[in-house]
Amino acid sequence: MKYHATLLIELKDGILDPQGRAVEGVLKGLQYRAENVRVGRVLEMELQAASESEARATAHDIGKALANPVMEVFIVEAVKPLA
Amino acid sequence: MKYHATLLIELKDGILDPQGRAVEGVLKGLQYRAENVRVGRVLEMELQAASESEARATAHDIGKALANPVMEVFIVEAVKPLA
Amino acid sequence: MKVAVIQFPGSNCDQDAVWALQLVGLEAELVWHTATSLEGFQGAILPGGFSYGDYLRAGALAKFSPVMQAVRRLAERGNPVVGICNGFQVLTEAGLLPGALLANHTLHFTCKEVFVRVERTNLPFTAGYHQGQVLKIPIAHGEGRYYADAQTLERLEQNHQVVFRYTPNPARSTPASTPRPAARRPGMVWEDGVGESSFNPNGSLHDIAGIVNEQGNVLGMMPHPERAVEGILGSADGLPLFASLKQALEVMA
Amino acid sequence: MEEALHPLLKETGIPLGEYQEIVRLLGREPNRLELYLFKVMWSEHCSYKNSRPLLRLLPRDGPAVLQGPGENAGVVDIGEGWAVAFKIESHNHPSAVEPVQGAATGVGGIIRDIMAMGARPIALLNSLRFGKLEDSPEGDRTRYLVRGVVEGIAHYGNAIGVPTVGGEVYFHPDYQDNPLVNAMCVGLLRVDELKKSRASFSRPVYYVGSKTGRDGIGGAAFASEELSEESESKRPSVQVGDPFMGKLTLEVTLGAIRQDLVEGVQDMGAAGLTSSLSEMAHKSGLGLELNLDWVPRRETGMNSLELMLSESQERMVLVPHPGRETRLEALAARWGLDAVPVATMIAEPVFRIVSEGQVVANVPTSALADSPTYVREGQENPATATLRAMNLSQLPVPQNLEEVLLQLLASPNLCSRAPVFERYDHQVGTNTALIPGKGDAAIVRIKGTNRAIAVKVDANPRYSKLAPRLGAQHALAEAARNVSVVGGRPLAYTDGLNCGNPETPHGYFELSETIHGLAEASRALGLPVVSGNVSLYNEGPSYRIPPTPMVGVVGLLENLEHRAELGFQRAGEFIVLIGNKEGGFGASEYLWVAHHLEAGSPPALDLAHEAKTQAAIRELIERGWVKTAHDVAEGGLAVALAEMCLPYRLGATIEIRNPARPDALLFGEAPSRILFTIDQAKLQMAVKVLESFELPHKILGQVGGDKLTILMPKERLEWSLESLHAVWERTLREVLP
Ligand SMILES: Nc1ncnc2c1ncn2[C@@H]1O[C@H](COP(=O)(O)OP(=O)(O)O)[C@@H](O)[C@H]1O
Ligand SMILES: [Mg+2]
Repeated sequence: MKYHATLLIELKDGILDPQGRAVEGVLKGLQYRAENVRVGRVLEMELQAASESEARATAHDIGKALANPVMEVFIVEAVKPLA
Repeated sequence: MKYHATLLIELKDGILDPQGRAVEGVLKGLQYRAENVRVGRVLEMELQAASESEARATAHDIGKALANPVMEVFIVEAVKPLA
Repeated sequence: MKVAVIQFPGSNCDQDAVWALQLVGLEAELVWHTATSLEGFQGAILPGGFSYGDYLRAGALAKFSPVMQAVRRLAERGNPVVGICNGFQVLTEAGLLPGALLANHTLHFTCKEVFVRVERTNLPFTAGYHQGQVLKIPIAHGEGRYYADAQTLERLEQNHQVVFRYTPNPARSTPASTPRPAARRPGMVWEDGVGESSFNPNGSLHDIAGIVNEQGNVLGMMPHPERAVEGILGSADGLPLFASLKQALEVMA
Repeated sequence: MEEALHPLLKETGIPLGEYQEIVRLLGREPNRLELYLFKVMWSEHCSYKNSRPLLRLLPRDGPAVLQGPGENAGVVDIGEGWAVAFKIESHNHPSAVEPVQGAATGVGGIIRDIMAMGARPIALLNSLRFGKLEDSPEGDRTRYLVRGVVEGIAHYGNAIGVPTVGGEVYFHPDYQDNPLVNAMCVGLLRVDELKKSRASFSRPVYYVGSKTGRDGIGGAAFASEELSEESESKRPSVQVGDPFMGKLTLEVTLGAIRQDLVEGVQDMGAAGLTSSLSEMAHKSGLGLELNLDWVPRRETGMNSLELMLSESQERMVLVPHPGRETRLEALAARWGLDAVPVATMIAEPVFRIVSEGQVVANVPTSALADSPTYVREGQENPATATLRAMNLSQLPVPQNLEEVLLQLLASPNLCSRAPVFERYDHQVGTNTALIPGKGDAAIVRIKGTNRAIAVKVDANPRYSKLAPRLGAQHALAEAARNVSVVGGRPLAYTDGLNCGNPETPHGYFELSETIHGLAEASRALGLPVVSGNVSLYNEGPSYRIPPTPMVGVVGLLENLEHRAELGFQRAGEFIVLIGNKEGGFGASEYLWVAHHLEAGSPPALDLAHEAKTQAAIRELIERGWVKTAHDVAEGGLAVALAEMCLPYRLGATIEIRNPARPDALLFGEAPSRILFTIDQAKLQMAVKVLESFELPHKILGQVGGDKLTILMPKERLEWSLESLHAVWERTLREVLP
């Protein structure tokens, strides 16, 4: 089976996120009331796995491999079977 | 009310994603069966709004303002009231 | 005595490192990232560049290269290992050095001369300098903001693991520039003179430009000493680093 | 019949006359794919159909020239077995649509041209033109473009590891709707490793690098069209640059050449497979059969047309020597790249495309290569002539001349470029002996020798706007002068000709005048052109860019020790001016900044005198007497002096005793003027050299202190270096913080 997985990798709370600040500045300039903007990365991928739970475990391992624990956290946002 | 919004900004289909390709190559080297890896940006933010639907509309407008229409698409991934 | 210059796909300062090593009379050889052994090498340099395009995060993908196991073993044996710029990023990603290098607070790549102070000279890399010496060395990076949590930073300072710190241009201490506060707050940056940005070019905590591991044999630094080895390049202040390395290797041999 | 044709002609935009010519060449009607092959190959970008007859006017031979125009880049001998390959390339329209990727792929493209010659790229330059910077919606758009373009250039050049050592950037309202982004690359090669786009009979043709996707479909045709509403809808085809893949492709290509695995090399640039393969076959005097089934693809369901028109980046064509195919494949595999034979060289001189066992196109290679050419009637825009004729002698002299210098230094065209070049890695390779901001040209040394090259690209839009022919002469003269003042002997040049629509009389006039002017300057200065680029149709219903000939000159320093930079270095040295003290106001930056006028004629240029001036400064540098030299360009003498004070924050005191208008002395522009400094002990000898060249010259003052002081008959002007630096640094720093 093939699964579609979405992984988010974000900076830990408390770590200065200059990109988030820059985006926030832009949004404020456009009169949006947006606060605490944080910018991270999203990875979308297709995984070959026997079951949804296996796909989820693989996505978790990949997140662990790709995120840097010093300053980042990752979340397996979604794992869905592909039609 | 305050809402937490998550926005995904990703490359349009068919637009070359060099990051995704490099990540995919490394994942394959690590024996993960991952394909079609695409790397995008995720924005997390807090929005001031009267209702969830207003917050969602604002998130939508922000996605429109921040995504580069030449190359990117955006998705309002989630909008949730903040405790 | 041979030094390995590790070549990742996307490394682009590999030849420059070889050139600098050869200038001080060291034998240098490029080693492809798929190598599994560094047998026959007494030291290693992880050069600057954009390994794997710096995609995802600088150094994030290179840490998976097979050669990194061999680099780790070399380091564990006490042999000197230097990571310059992208090499520093790879060393932190691989856990051979503490902390991490984040996007510059300016959010863009910067290439220019900076000044760093030598904080420690009893190392195989810095024996040729004197304590407090200010070096003029170029930087060229987009992700050089050194970050570590508070305990790690404190440990680094206590163990004297900070080797190089960004410092103001000594020639520009005109009367007009304000004296700097003595107490430094982590992450703080100061304005340096008229119309110039701060002397800390990337927002590094504690103005950190380079650190060593506890054992003192693995050095990581963002500035490029190999770009400051000849007068025609604007500075030769990086040359003693390579000369020190040579001396240390001779003693080890 | 005519009816059935109509939709295809409309779809491709091919004029009926050209269609009839295609039918004549083929002896039959083309199919849709074939018609598209003609469309891209006969576009201005690939065929130079409007410019080719004019370009023949440019001198192209010289003692150092190893390869003139016609190959992927020109090649010039620099001695000791070394040569340099260089070329400039435009990416204007893609950069207007998507500045980051447009600029990035422009850099990637010119790098591949250089490596196709067998050269390792050692230096990049760029020449940029943008519109207004003032606070306004237009200014916002300009800032967006500047940031994007600079980011794109940095992104690609920094990552692939080629230093960006120089360039220029100008702001002028006429570029508001049509920014210009030209990139130049210089590569180094051994003379005996020079490669060409050639292949011999029956050789397999390898495709190396990135897979093919639907990137930039129709790009080459797109680049030759005026920007319109319609180009908005073409946006999805934007090409994305991948410098990482570029670096791998570079190492495989150069590795294959060093190991002598290949007989021919060609990059895949504009019009991708179509132009690279058909041109290689044509130049080889052979034909080629391409099997599309073998082309590596990134996306599913791509049809033949899409494959043939794709402009996916980071692709090369390599032709292995017999028996070395597997070594080539192994080399590519080591770097993780695709390397597959996609075509075979055949005897019949046709470009034949096969897909799924069917011949889908079969066209004589000569038909694709030999597009029709057009010679048109040009006519000057009368408004330009009126502006040029304006009498400027009655301009009021400004009250506060000190303030005028500050305004000039803050002008977007004269202020510090550091905010731009600091974002480029200008030192990777450890050969940059004169980095941006330190000299009028960059110097890149050749390791293992005492030699170095000096390189600079230049063009003045005001001069060219008001007098295209004279402006082009100035562009070549100034680029060469910049190379000479650092100690380089100009060898040859590359030119990026950016002009309006050649199908309009004004556009054609400007193109034609520009090329005539370049040709005249080439002959007078003894400089051949070895490569170049033409970007036409930089014009829309309501605008036309000024003709912009971006001239990139490469010069040689035989002894790197003898070079000069522009900053004052030693207090006490004497400051000498070669040339006249007084300059003119026509087309000057001063006229624009202080009087808000763009009019008059650019200063007259005596090319023989210019050549002598350059020879003289080179001689002074080569003798080791002069270490500081700077040409006096936009903004005149005062701006040039201020620029010399800033690099090392060392001031000067100058005396100008002359009855002319003070603003003409301070800010007037004139060519063939150079400032240099010299030690007292060498001063008399230097003066003798200048006398032997019969050049006007004057000792103006001395270096020293932390102020710039200019003493004039009626005024004493003084500026602190801090105040000069502050205004000079600010303008672009606000755009690129
Ligand atoms: N777009 C650019 N990219 C890189 N370097 C640039 C760019 N624009 C200007 N420079 C560098 O900045 C310095 C000053 O540029 P400029 O004012 O155009 O020089 P000049 O007055 O001699 O034409 C030079 O070293 C030049 O190479
Ligand atoms: Mg100039």
